[in-house]
Amino acid sequence: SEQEREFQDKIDNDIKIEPRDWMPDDYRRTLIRQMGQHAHSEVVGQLPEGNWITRAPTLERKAILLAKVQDEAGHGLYLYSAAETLGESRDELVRLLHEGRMKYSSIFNYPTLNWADIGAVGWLVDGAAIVNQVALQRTSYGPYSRAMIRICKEESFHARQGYHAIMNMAFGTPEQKRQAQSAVDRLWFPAIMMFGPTDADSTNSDQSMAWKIKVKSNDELRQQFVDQTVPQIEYLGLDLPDAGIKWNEERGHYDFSDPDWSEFFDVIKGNGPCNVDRLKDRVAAWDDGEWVRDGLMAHAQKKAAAKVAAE
Amino acid sequence: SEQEREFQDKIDNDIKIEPRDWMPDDYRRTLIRQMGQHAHSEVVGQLPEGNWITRAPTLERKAILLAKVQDEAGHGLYLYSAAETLGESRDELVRLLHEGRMKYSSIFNYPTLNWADIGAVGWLVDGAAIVNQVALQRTSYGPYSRAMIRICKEESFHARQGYHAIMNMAFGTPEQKRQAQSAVDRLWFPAIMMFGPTDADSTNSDQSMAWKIKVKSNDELRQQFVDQTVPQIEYLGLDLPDAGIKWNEERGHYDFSDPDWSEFFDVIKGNGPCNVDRLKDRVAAWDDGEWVRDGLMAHAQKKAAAKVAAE
Amino acid sequence: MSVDKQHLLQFLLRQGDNTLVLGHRVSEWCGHSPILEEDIALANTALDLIGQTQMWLGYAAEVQGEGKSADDLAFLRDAWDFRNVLLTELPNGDFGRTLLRQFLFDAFQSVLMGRLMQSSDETVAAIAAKASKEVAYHVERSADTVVGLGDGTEESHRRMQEALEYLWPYVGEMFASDETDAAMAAAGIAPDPASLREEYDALISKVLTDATLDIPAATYAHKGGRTGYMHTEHLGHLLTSMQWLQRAYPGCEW
Amino acid sequence: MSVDKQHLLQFLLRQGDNTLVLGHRVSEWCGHSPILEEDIALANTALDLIGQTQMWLGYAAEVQGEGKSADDLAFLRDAWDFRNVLLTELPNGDFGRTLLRQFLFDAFQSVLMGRLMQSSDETVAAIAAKASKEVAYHVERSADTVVGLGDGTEESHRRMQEALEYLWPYVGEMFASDETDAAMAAAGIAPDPASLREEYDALISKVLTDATLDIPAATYAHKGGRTGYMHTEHLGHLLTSMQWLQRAYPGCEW
Repeated sequence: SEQEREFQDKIDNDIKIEPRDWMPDDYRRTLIRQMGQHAHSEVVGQLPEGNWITRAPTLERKAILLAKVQDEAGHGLYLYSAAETLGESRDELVRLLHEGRMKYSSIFNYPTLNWADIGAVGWLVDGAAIVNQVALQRTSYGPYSRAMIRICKEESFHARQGYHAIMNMAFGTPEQKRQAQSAVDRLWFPAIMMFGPTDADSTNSDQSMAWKIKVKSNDELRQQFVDQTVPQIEYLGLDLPDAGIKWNEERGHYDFSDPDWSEFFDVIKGNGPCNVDRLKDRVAAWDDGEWVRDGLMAHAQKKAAAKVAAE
Repeated sequence: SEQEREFQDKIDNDIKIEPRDWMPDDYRRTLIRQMGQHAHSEVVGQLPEGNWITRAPTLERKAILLAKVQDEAGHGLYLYSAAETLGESRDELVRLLHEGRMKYSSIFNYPTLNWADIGAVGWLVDGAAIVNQVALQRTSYGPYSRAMIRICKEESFHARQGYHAIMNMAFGTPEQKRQAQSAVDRLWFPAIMMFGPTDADSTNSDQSMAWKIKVKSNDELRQQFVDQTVPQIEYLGLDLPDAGIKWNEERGHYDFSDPDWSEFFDVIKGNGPCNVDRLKDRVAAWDDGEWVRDGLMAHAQKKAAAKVAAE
Repeated sequence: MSVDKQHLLQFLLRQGDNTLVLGHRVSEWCGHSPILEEDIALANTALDLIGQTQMWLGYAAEVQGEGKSADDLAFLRDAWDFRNVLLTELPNGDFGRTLLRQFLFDAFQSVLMGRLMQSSDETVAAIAAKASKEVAYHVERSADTVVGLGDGTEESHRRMQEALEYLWPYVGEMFASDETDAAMAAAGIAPDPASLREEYDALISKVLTDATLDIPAATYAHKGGRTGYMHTEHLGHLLTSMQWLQRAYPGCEW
Repeated sequence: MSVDKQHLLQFLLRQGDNTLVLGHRVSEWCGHSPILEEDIALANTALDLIGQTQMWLGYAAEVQGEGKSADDLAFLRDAWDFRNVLLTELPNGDFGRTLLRQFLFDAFQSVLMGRLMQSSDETVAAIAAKASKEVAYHVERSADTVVGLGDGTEESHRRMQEALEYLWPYVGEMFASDETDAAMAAAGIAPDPASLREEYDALISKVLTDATLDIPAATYAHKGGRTGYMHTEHLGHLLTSMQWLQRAYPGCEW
């Protein structure tokens, strides 16, 4: 149709789509799903880090971690707001999450088991997220693109802090170094799975690329992450977590092994190490907080009514 | 009346009163209250010790503490059973406890704050209990007297184990000794309050003594406890917790300071450091367990019905 | 160390331990709040409290003069050496109780920090000046929430009243005075806490009235935190988490 | 240390850590059971498990040959060095979940101990002989309670079915086999866990059927505990309590 052609022209010319612009239903649906999942990831992502806030080893580290988790909740807010510009309410998205009908990033279904994991989450997980988000700064939907720009700034700060934290572990006592190695070993493959299945197995990618909802392919982003991360692991003096990692002179990239994709699909299906606990925590937070939301709402209505009566 | 005279004759001749014997209503009521409070004390007494089970410092200490707490729950059972011989159900007694209409020993409203407290609870608290219970072995009501005989045996075992535990602390590192001293300082006055108000302030004591529900006065028991305990404190090399403790050659007893009785009455009124938390814990255990009791009961009824049907 | 220094150290530990322990409690909420905005607000509150802790305990360590750091004081003392008021170590309970505890503490801090800004000790005055800005924001926020929940639904009102009954016996300890307080007052370093009660009562009465909550009649006050004589059983459990890494791996850089 | 000894050590740690961690979890119930008889029974169960731990870890320390004690192994290893199956470290949940977890573990132990009594290693055989008497009592008791609650009221049935859904994915790990298990089997010290599954399934099927509970169809099995590769987040928190005193006051006599 004419509308569709105009829409695609804008996209092709890098003109942002704004909330009031016409857009195909599928574009809207795909964006809502993607932004919603991204928002959910920020929210659920508080949990693995929150797991160590009460055990942070110094006041400084505790403050840094609190600030980071606070930022993540804030990112969740930006993204829910961006999704709301497409007519989908935060409450509805949260309901879908709690009913298991929307996902969040598979990485948060892995546990944080030692203090080095907190560094690794900042460095590897936020690092992987940034690779994806930097690309998404150029996404076609205006509010999403602008949210990404804000978020990326804070995320790179987190990634640097995370790297600094794991540096202290890797350069610390043998016990600390062992924890850093364990963190990298456990989180490497889950981190490179964050970019999603291989391009060959990735459904709907072509349309998303054409609409610039996706800007680079999963495999491109994964390669970029591997290339930037391997030298960092080496700098830390840690063993590489994958025997298949090797510089490929010809490609100008690192080769690396495929993760165990059956594990990835298991996690997506809800069978990851922490899926059940993470969702239970979020649902409990929501259900236990119902009286709070109701109470504050009732008070606001009373105040509004009193104001009207006074006028 | 004739019955009352016969009843008092038996008591005066040290013949035990048994469940089916006639007894004055007040005798029954007083006994139910006393045994009920005693049973409740065993049950609530699990909590301050349970507070350290998960932090017991060695496997052996953990095992000893578990065995002790298990014994205490067992004592609770004996005592509720003894009270049931007077026609008062355990459920009713528990209800009265949970509604705040029956008490338990004031000592359990004090917190256990370091590992030495666990030793001190065994040594001082069980020690004080034993002084009382040894006297009660001669109480006039048969089932109560027999329960006391069983309980005393186990309690003296606990008191010895407690003393051994605090010995290790008192003879240990300076940090350990400091904890032992703190335990004695904090628990001394609460322990000597366990015998109740001074004889001058003790209501209903005369009748209880005549009925041999009580066998010795509060002050007699307290003096006996102080006399046996002061040398133990000295053996541990700890400072005496009361500057007023002094051997009185003339009396052949230790003098000691009065505890702060206003604190005692505050604790009895529900204002002790742990009253609210202790009762909350017990009520929550009961309420949270309702479905369990109901479920097991329903199953037992089904089984019984099936058996009848099969016959 | 002169007697004055010992008193000053006690005073500083009381300040730093209050914010440390309450900051820890608040941080336990991370990711579990009733609504995302509250996750942000609670993390922010905890962050401010930990920041204040760094200042108070940093100065405490300096006054102590044994070469220790704020971290040493936070992570290597056991329960009986903590000097926080019992109120700050109580378990979070539900969200309402957490916010009410926060308000009862924020209100105290808002009165105290105002006075400490005039302290004869320049470092104390400087810390108070920085903290007072944060405290002003905290007390406004916690007061609003207490009013909103107290004067909300029947259920939220009931829960807040129950929270107040539970917390009220822990309020009095903030105004207890001992020789340390007398020494601080004499030196112009800090006011006698008892002298703050009137202003405090005026502040909380207004808010609790707006919240339609009844201040309990009982005057019994639990104490033992700010002297260290008798904390609650809760503090020891809190420390097992808080101090875990420093205890398990002593002497590391983190 | 020869390779065999390393495997034997791993095997013994798996046994001892299972009973240690589960014993700890059960001990958390102290004073909080639905009924006094259960307080007694749970304390008794925990006591037996801790007693078994002393034997398993005592022998492990001996095999390790580094002069350590069972207490050193229990209180001075961090989470990643624990070798218990994940099932044992899961939070208690409600009483029903605690008893169902107990039953699922007791059933495994009852099968395993029967085999270990025939172990070519005399110490292992002796420990198993002692433990098997306790385990026989435990499994009878936990099975009865699971049946009673599963086939009780509508609510108790629902809760037990939910508990089974939650716990089921943790059952499979008990039957995982690796090179340590192969070495133990080859040496006649212990059976390959996989070989116990049939007997286990028969035992639990009967009980769960009597309990009117449906065994979940899902075959996914969480793992990572018995290798130490990936415990749950719960274990680290458990250790902060369990190891507190030994970490805070190293080298003391208790």
